[in-house]
Amino acid sequence: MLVEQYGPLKGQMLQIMDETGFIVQPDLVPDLSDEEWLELYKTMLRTRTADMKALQLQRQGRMLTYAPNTGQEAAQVGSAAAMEKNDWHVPAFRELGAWLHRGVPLETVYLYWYGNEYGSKFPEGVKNLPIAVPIGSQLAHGVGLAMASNIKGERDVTVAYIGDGGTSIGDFSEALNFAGVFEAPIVFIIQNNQYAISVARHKQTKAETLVQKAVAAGIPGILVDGNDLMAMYAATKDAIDRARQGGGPTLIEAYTYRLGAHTTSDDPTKYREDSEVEKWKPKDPIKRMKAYLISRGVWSEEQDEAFQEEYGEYALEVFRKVEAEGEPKVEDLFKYTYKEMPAHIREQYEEYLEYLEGKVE
Amino acid sequence: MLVEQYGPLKGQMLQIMDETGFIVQPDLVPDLSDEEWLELYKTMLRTRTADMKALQLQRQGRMLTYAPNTGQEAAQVGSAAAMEKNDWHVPAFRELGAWLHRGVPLETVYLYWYGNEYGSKFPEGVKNLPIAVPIGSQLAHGVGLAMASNIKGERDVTVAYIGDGGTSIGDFSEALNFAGVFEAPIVFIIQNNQYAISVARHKQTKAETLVQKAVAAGIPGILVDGNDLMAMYAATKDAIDRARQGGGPTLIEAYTYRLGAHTTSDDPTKYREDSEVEKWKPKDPIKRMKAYLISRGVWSEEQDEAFQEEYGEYALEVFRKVEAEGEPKVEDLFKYTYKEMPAHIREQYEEYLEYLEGKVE
Amino acid sequence: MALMNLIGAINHTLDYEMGRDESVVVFGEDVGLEGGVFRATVGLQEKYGAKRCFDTPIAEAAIVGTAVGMAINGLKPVAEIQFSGFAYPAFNQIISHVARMRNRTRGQRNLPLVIRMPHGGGIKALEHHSESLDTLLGHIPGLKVVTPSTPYDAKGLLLSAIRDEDPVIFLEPSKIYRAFRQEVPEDDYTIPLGKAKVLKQGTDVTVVTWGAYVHEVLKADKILQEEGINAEIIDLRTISPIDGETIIDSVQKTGRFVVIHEAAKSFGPGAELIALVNEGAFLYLEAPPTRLAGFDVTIPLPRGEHHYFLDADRMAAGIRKVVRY
Amino acid sequence: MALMNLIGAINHTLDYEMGRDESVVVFGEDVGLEGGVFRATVGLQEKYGAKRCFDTPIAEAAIVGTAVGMAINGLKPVAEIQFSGFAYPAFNQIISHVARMRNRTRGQRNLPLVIRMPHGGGIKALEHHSESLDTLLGHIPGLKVVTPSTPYDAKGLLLSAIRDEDPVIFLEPSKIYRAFRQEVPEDDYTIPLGKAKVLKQGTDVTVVTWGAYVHEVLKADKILQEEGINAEIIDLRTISPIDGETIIDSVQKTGRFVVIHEAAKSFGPGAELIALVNEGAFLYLEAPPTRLAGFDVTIPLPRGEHHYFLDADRMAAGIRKVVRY
Ligand SMILES: Cc1ncc(C[n+]2csc(CCOP(=O)(O)OP(=O)(O)O)c2C)c(N)n1
Ligand SMILES: Cc1ncc(C[n+]2csc(CCOP(=O)(O)OP(=O)(O)O)c2C)c(N)n1
Ligand SMILES: [Mg+2]
Ligand SMILES: [Mg+2]
Repeated sequence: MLVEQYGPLKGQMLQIMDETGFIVQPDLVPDLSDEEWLELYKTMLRTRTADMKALQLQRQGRMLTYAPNTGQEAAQVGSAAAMEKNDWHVPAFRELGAWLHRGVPLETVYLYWYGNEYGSKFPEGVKNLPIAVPIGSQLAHGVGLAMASNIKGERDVTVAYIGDGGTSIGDFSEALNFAGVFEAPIVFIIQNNQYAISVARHKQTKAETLVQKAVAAGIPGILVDGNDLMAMYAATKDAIDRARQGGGPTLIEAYTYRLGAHTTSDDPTKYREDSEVEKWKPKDPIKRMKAYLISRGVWSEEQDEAFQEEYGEYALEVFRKVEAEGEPKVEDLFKYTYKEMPAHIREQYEEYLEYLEGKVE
Repeated sequence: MLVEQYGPLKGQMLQIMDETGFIVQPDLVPDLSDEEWLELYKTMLRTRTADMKALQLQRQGRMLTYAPNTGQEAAQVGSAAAMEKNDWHVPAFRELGAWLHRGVPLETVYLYWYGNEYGSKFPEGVKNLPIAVPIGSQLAHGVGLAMASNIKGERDVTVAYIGDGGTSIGDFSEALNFAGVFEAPIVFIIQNNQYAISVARHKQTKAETLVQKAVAAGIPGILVDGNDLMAMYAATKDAIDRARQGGGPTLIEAYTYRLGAHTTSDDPTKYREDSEVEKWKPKDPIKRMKAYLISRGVWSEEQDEAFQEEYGEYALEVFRKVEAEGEPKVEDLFKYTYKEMPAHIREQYEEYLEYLEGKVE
Repeated sequence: MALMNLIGAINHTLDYEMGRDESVVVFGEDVGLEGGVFRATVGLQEKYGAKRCFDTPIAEAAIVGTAVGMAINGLKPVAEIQFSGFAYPAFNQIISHVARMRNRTRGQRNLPLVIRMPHGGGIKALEHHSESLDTLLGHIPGLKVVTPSTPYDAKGLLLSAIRDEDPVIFLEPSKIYRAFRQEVPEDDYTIPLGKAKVLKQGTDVTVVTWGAYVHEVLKADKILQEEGINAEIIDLRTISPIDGETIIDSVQKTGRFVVIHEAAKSFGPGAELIALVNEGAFLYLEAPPTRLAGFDVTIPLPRGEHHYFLDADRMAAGIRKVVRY
Repeated sequence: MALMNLIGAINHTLDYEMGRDESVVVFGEDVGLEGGVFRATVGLQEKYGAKRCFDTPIAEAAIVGTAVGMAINGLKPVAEIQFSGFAYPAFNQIISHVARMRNRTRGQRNLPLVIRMPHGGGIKALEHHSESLDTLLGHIPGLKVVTPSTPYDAKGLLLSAIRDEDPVIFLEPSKIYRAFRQEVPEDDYTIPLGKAKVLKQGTDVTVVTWGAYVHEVLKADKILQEEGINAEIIDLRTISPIDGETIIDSVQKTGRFVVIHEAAKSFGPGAELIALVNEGAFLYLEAPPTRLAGFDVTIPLPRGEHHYFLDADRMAAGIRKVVRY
């Protein structure tokens, strides 16, 4: 068990591949083929590309506020890849890589950031919860999903995400504590990207690591290089396996960095030095995985560029579709508050339709 | 510093005096005279006596719901005794010993449990907050008091209490985390009396100790025999001193036992074995302190009985006064919602007075 | 049929539905081993095991938050909040998620869950134990808010609530948990959510109330009847969505309207009913629609609470004024 | 005098009062180094130091809870909640403590604190960024709830709020943070809390609104004026306690009443105003007092929000109906 060596208080961070793409812990490399790693890498690259496209579209005024993922692709894809299809995925709001891996269509993701509720409705069989905007509030949902799996005697595991800033809110501690008490089959992933909007990690808590917060709930935890796809996969897999075997919850701190802005509404130069960002750039999870795959002879710079270009075009096409179809119908506003539309909402709906008709005339 | 030896993860519990009143760690005995210890013991005895009286009165239907303190007197008096008069005291709701030590009149306490708001107004200069019924909500107030002391450059320290059950609610973690981040001069005391109403300590959290929850906030903590007056005094004093010198917050787990019911509304035989209670009876904090003081020649069984009898009579007298004067005036209902009574409340007040007058006629 | 008081009816109903539907799970603080501080869940853990009826740590947000997750994952959670005054820590979950998950996911994630809580005051309890959340919850689109006033209604409404596909907040008037017994059928029956009940037909004034006050209003009615005043009395039963039709029909008939509730007057539930009456029966009104409600102050501690809560006399006086207007 | 927009006026006012009164402290998420996500606190940390203007961890309950403690210990905290939709985690602190500490302690512990938050919608923001808390907060005895509609008012009301001995919730209509500039005096002036402002005298109908809608209503008024309808327009300014007198006086004059607000209609703030109008001007009413309000649904995401929020046309249509009744 990895937690024995990289547990909350061991002062060790799990890394399998270093910044250059070199395998530093060969015995810990998960048992995936080169093709499988390549597939995961491609999802990371799709994530990065879709991100860039979204930012571009946002600058053109076509997309609304958008929260970019640049730098966090390994934390997202690595953890999601360790899940089975039937496991439950509970995002915070910055998990594009995980969504794409889990089969959430890019169109749905774009629709969300375009400002349409259909962006939170997923294809049949995609066991993902929607984005939870109120920080920390999603973790209890994850614990509830996991408790239900236990109660029903099912073997599904839940993986739930939160940011470094999110570890300060009470919901975080309550969820971990419930998970511990009820031995819920859940893995909590902290994407510690070092910032909560403008607030640096060290101002969120005096705790030296975020993973040590597991101690409060009496559950295991592990600190992981969040920019290392292999380490993220290995740690999450380890935790998921344990959970599936009845071993209860685990907290994972994915130590990573938000290379971009918090969202398109903010300007990080107001609160952090460029030099800090520069220091993190060489740790880019995509860079190192690419180097590894090239060294394995299954990928090349040319393929990489072509892939990005192709996916970028695809993303643009997807967005055009969203633009064309993303305006909600009037009835969408009223239809989903309750299973059956109650009289007072029906009245408001009809009155409004009448008003709209009157306007047209 | 005691935390070095009894810190959150040391697996050690600070005890200075054992169950028989024998000093097991002579070098740690705080520097108080026999007379001073006796005075603190008397406050413990007052607490116990006032408690018994309240229970008796409650059974007679004269007092309303009451939350007894039996068994927790050392945790309360020992911690409060380490405070300076000018320090801030923030209770949960079961801190009678601390209130009496701090100069809250018994009459005020009885008035509270009698069901009158004046039971939360303290004499000038008693820097205590009122009882906070919503579990955990008081800790942030304590942190705010302490932050204000820092901001104003004052040297007051805050001591704030919570129960074992209270450590599960988000407010607990948020408060500890804030205290850590802002290096607030505050000492958090968990009165771990092993139960939250019917829920046993081990069902609140999977954490082995409650003090280990300090790790989540990156603050020091110490596990203390809560039935040992000397240990409670020593640990709290140590923490207060550190806080006063700018060393920030400390979490103390006072390991104790609720010998009585949760409140007069509940029946503990429904959820715990008598045998468990019997096991704890010999650890009674009053018993051991009495043995110690008798061994020091400053107290006797006879004095003890006489003291209890006398204070019991006093308590009864106090309660009679509460009964005689404890009904609120009609204007009390309306006067305190805002500094100035707004028009709509004045109207409601006057209308009600009119109604009352009409009824009398 | 069996004689039951309100808390007994709730216990029986939970038992009944847990027996019928194994996806129903019951949890909250002290609900397992102890069977609840009011004994609403007594015996359920013994009968159905600790997997389906269990104690939780003290953390209302997590209680409601995990209920959301369980509901999404195929269960029908019935969570207890120990007192309505302790629902506030769960307000973020209730407002931001319980009420919105269905709309947010365009109907994909339904939340068939119930949150039960003792509600209202008059029980000489500590601070925060006498709260009325009618407005705070009634204002939130996506919630159904229900409150029974009798053991019979408690069973019928609670069964409807548990079987409803929308989230339901079930407010139990703690004051009348043990006030009286009533024959309650032991078999299956439901009372539809969203329908008020006309308890007594009348011609002079429409009086709407709910929860524990129903019984006080019925007493007030006796006083008024002796004076020849014939009130129509309606138990709202569902606070949200309100059954506007029943109320408006009644006011169109009586021309006068009084709403009586425990919650503070300003921005209280009575305001909504008055607005509805204005919208639906304006031309019928012969006197100003009137609220008899809590003062706009924090509910007093026990020794002052009799000033705050209305008794039959004060209710009668208020209704009389409207009739004599 | 200087030209300021609303957010600028708030920044100026905080600066002004921090300069004048060293017990004023300002804190919240991102308010320190960054100066707030809307830049309300920009420059304050630089000027007054990190002891008096600081960033907090993400924990709204603790933000409000520590404000309570600071207020008791001699400071005047001005806490920022980043968006009103994130106030829910702090509801327990707001309702159980902020609103009650004074009453609980029979006046011993006053809480001279302010909780500021961007409020309302129409800014094409994410979910939970467009909430209206008028009713939820207005219903709580012990709170004062204030909302400015212009830069000038923002300064006058915020200074009153900070200097008030009672806790004040200060709701800032984010939609108009930068909508327009206005001359704002740089010296000291206050606008009393609890007083509504008649923006325009009129004879045909009384229209009450507040916050961002004020400007939309003024536009609607232009449309109506062209049709010969002369509305009296009132900016409520303080949501609680309501200035009933000003409103009732107006309705006694005009005989007609419309309240317009962003919040959902049912149990919304408009209901309270209609109830007040019934209580104080029943015999003057020539048409049913009417609400133009949010639908009883969760506020839609950006692409649907124009259906939810009323524009001047829809407001004019609603007012017209009441005048023509
Ligand atoms: C309860 C709550 N408070 C405040 C916010 C506003 N907010 C949105 S994102 C954010 C920072 C989150 O930081 P972190 O958890 O580190 O996640 P990251 O953005 O870095 O992914 C804040 C404060 C919110 N969404 N919810
Ligand atoms: C937020 C909240 N939830 C529930 C309650 C009801 N309640 C009162 S005391 C109590 C148990 C508290 O246990 P603990 O913290 O161990 O303190 P103790 O009673 O043992 O002193 C509970 C659940 C409450 N007061 N506040
Ligand atoms: Mg972050
Ligand atoms: Mg306890």
